[in-house]
Amino acid sequence: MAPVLQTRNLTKRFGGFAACSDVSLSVEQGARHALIGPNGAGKTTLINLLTGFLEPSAGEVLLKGETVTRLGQHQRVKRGLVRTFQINQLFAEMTVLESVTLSVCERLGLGWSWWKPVGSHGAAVDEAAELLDTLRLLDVAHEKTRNLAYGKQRLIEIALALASKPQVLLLDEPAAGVPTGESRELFETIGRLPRDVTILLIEHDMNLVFRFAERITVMVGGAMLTEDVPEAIANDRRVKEVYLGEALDG
Amino acid sequence: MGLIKNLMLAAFAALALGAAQAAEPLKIGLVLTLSGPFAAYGKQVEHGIRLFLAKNGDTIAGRKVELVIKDDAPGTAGDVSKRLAQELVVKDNVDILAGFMLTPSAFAVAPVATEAKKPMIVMNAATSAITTKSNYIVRTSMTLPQITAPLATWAAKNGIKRVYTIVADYGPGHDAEGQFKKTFAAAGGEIVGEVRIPVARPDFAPYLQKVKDTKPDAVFIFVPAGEAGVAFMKGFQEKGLAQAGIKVIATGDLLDEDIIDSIGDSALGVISSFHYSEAHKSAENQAFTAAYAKAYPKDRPNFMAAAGFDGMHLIAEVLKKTGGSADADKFAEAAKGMKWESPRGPISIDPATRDIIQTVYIRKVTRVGGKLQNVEFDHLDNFKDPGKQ
Amino acid sequence: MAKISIDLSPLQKASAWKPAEVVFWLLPVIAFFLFPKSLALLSQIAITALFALSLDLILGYAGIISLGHAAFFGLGAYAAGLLAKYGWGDPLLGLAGAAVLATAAGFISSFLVLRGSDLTRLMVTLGVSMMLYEAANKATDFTGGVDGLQGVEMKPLLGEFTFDLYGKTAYWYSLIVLFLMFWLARRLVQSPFGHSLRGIKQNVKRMPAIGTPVHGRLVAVYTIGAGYAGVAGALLTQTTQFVSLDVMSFSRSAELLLILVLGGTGSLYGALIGTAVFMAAQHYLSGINPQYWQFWLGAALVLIVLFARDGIMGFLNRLPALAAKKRGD
Amino acid sequence: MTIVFDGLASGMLLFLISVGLSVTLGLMNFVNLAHGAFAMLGGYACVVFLSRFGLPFLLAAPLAAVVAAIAGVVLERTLYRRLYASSHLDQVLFSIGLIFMAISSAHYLFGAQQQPIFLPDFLRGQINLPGLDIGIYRLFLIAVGLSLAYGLQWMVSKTSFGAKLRAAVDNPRAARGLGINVDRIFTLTFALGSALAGLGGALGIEMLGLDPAFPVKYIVYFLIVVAVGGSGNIKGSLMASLMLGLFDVIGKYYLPQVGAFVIYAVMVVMLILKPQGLFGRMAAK
Repeated sequence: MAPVLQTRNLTKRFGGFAACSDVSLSVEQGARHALIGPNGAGKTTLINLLTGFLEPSAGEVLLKGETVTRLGQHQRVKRGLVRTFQINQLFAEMTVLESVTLSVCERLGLGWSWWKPVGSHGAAVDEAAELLDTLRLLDVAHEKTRNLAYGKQRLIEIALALASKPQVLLLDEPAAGVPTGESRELFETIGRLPRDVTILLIEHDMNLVFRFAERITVMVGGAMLTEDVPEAIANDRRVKEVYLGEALDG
Repeated sequence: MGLIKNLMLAAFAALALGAAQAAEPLKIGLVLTLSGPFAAYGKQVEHGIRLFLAKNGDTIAGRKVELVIKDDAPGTAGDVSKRLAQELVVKDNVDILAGFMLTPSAFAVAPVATEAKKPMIVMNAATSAITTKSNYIVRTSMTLPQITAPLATWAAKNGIKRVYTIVADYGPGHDAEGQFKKTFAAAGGEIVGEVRIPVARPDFAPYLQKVKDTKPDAVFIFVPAGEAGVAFMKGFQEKGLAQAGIKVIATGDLLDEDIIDSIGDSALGVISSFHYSEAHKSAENQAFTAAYAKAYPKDRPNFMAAAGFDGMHLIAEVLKKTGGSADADKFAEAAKGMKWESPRGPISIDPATRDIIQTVYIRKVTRVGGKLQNVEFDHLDNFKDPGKQ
Repeated sequence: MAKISIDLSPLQKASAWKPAEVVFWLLPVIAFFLFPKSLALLSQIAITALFALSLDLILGYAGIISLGHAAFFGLGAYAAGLLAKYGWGDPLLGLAGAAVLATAAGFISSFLVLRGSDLTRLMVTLGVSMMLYEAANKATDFTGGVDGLQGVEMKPLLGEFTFDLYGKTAYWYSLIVLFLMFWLARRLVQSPFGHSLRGIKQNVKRMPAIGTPVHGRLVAVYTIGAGYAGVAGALLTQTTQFVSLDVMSFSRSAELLLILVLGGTGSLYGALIGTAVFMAAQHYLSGINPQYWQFWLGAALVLIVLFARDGIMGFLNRLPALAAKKRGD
Repeated sequence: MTIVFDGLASGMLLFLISVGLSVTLGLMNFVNLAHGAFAMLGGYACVVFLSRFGLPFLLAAPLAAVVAAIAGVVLERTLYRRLYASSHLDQVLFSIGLIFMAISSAHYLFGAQQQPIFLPDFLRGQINLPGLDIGIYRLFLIAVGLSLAYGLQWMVSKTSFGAKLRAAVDNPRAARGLGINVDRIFTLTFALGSALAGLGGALGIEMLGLDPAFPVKYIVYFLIVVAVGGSGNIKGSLMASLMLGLFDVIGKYYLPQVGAFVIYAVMVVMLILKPQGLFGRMAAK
């Protein structure tokens, strides 16, 4: 099967420092793909390049075989490439339902509609409510986002992305800062997503990664080190060295 | 909503008051600029008005004078002035509108006077065309052409052949520039350069450098009374134009008593034309300046105070003539041709234009008893505004 | 589709007219009968309220800081004034003309303004408005410069109502235009478009990630805000039949900012209430002591920023909670 | 030639008045629109020292700076510091409030009129060279401006205070961790900014005048300097001021009809081409 998301020699330099150099990554349709590596390996930079948050210094990003390198972030979202953020990026003063409806409206192309109130766009609101239901957020639908516990907020972070009906979902450390019990639940939720959503995941918790991912790419110092199935990665000597090195440093 | 309650109370109180007072007071609505950059204008005019009332009592033709004062700061916003005038007419029921420091204010209010049929006494704004904007306008200040023309004539007669003009870029400035060019050219002089400068924040150095490089006999300057005059004189001195043999000739706005102390000694010897000087020698003026010094020891009387004083004088005299009626048509009719002796000298109201006719003096800055004064040494009597001919 | 058991009414009700709003809009009608002699002031309150509303759209909802909003107000004012001066004195035509011009100017300048940080925006809006001010100042033949544009003669409204000295026509005209524009704005901010603006203000980083063309939305709202300001400017010209250069001044922009903050940004009623309170206070205080009312205005502003950043609307919104607390004690 | 000299001098005056804003805005990231109010305070203080106490000008001007600095410290301690963490909009509004209060107070205390100032004789007059007239006061301004620019640059980049200041600005928390008294650094910096404003105000009376409207009249110019020069950059402010002074004066000499339009246009174009300012600090973080 053709890769749904692909990069060719993607490079990003900040001054003389290459945060991401010559990365050629391929993510298959329907994959559960994880991106791991020690701190500063360039994982988040890569996500930022994929989504258009940063412009690459060189190289290309292809979505479903078409280049999207020159497209803006929102245009890539429209084509099904959606992300979450490592640090929550939410709408603090909106209720949960309002936030998610906002995202749904945007996907339905209602973002420019200015006549009917949001509440009258029944389809959008219903869809948002449904999504909240699947994420078990329905009971806090009318709470303001900023009043919620961190674990719930982390779910909203994902809900906002799911509302865009992603074909490729980039999750940047979804469980960061979430207590262990809740993070397992969170991953179960992610795991229940249908197979037509391709997932590329950055995660530090190796237990979660090895339970979830079917394929793993390891990055070090801005470049790809290796890519394989989890079992192979677990036994890869170079990967062990990298992580051992980090452990010693820390 | 405490505010609304207060407003309502005030409204009721006003109504009750209106009903109780049988002997109708004479309400004069004053639109003055009392804050912002032109705050000094409103202050001076108000001083003049109050001095007149203090001197002559606050009852005119049997009616007690009530002043209703509105601040139309910044003074250049016609919409504000107009609204205040409208309120004075509609809400405060004033009989007469007076004040108007700057041209936009007078222009904006003129239609109100016409529509409401209220006499409108212009006590400062000096663009020539103002009195043509309503038949009920009478002016007791001056017009720029009126002040400028005698100076141009004097200059041409006194060996000044080539002049560079600098005026502030607004109505009065255009009036002054136009009149000076016209009169000076007719008298055989030559204008070697002209520039219009912004009304706000002028920095004169570059303009004065240009003047210096052009080497005229004199530079003619008009700027609105206040900071611009100070800045000009500083620049003039610093650039050494006097040493280069260039004289300053100006309308008296440059050297008005309110600011002449800020200019300091560099003003000495400057020639100007104007209608009022604190140093004018007459019994009326002596009384006026003495009363002023007593009432407002921190300030010095200037032409605006005189215009306010004369404006009240006009109102008083007209009402004596009309038997206390402030009806706009009667007022304007009675004001036409009225003559009296003002602190500035003899003045009258032109029956044709309702504008002021007055003596224009040529003066020179001299130190008199420790104070810088504009000492008059030549004059042109009963001079009409040439801007309307 | 599985039926979801959730009460959606809070979201749907948000857009319904509340009793308090109806009462609010009855106030100006009552004011007409209560203060028949203050209609000139009341009309200018209505006009300034519309102007404040326009800034609220761009600052309160979309978070674009502007120190030069008077530029559009001024453009509208001059457009209406010049149209009337040269024979097209019909008020509604003037209003339309001003709206078109200001909207176009807003659209063009939005591309300059929407670059850079808050500080850059502050400076660019200021710079653009100062340029327009200077241009109007210099084009004396066209605008009358500092002396103001005279000879603005308005035809009767709808061929029927002349602009009278008492300001009755002016008041109803300003009030109705304000209400219609408010109603439009109200729809706008409650629509998905309006929500996306709130989203941009609350988290500009997230918006592109949910598929929002942020720049386009900002251009749109800036353009609309400019159009609103233009209409307000035109109303001022038509009801006073005069345009002074001051309509474009920096102080007008700054004062507007104060009004909006006083009322509370990001709620349409904040703009209206802020204007009413500000102008009434200005009128009242400057009546008592014309020279120094500015001092209290400044003091009020400092206190608001330090202690009541959400303005009068914020205070009103907190009232129920405060009352409940009191009852609880 | 003279016109170039005049342009440089008026640019230098602009620098003297604006550099304090560059310090507070650039180094402390506080949009203090009330900067002009501190300059005005310095101006009035100078006038009072000169006319009421009869002090010589060269003593009165630095004393005026001290007065402004003291006012700065008091206000910083009581009010400004509460707003360091606030949005730029809040800071703008707050400082506009202060401006209004300052204007009314000045009006109340000194009246609406221009304040007279008389320079000592040795600062007046001109030196006439062939083709070049040098105003002595302008020369004095240029000298003061240059030495201030040099002194400030040295202080920020070479002294330990400067190092601590930069640390405190870039990362207050880390600076605290290093034992730097961040609060005190900020107070001192604000005092410095106010003192510079006060000095600029005192030296500027001669050319700009002094009345209660001062803080509003020149606000746009201060902002232009900082915006074009890049905030927090002393050399940038200097270059920007000189450039603006030159543009302004030469524009007025040759094209008086165009007026102030040139300056605003220059600013807008600059901001669009280089939002960080001509000599903007590279994003430090």
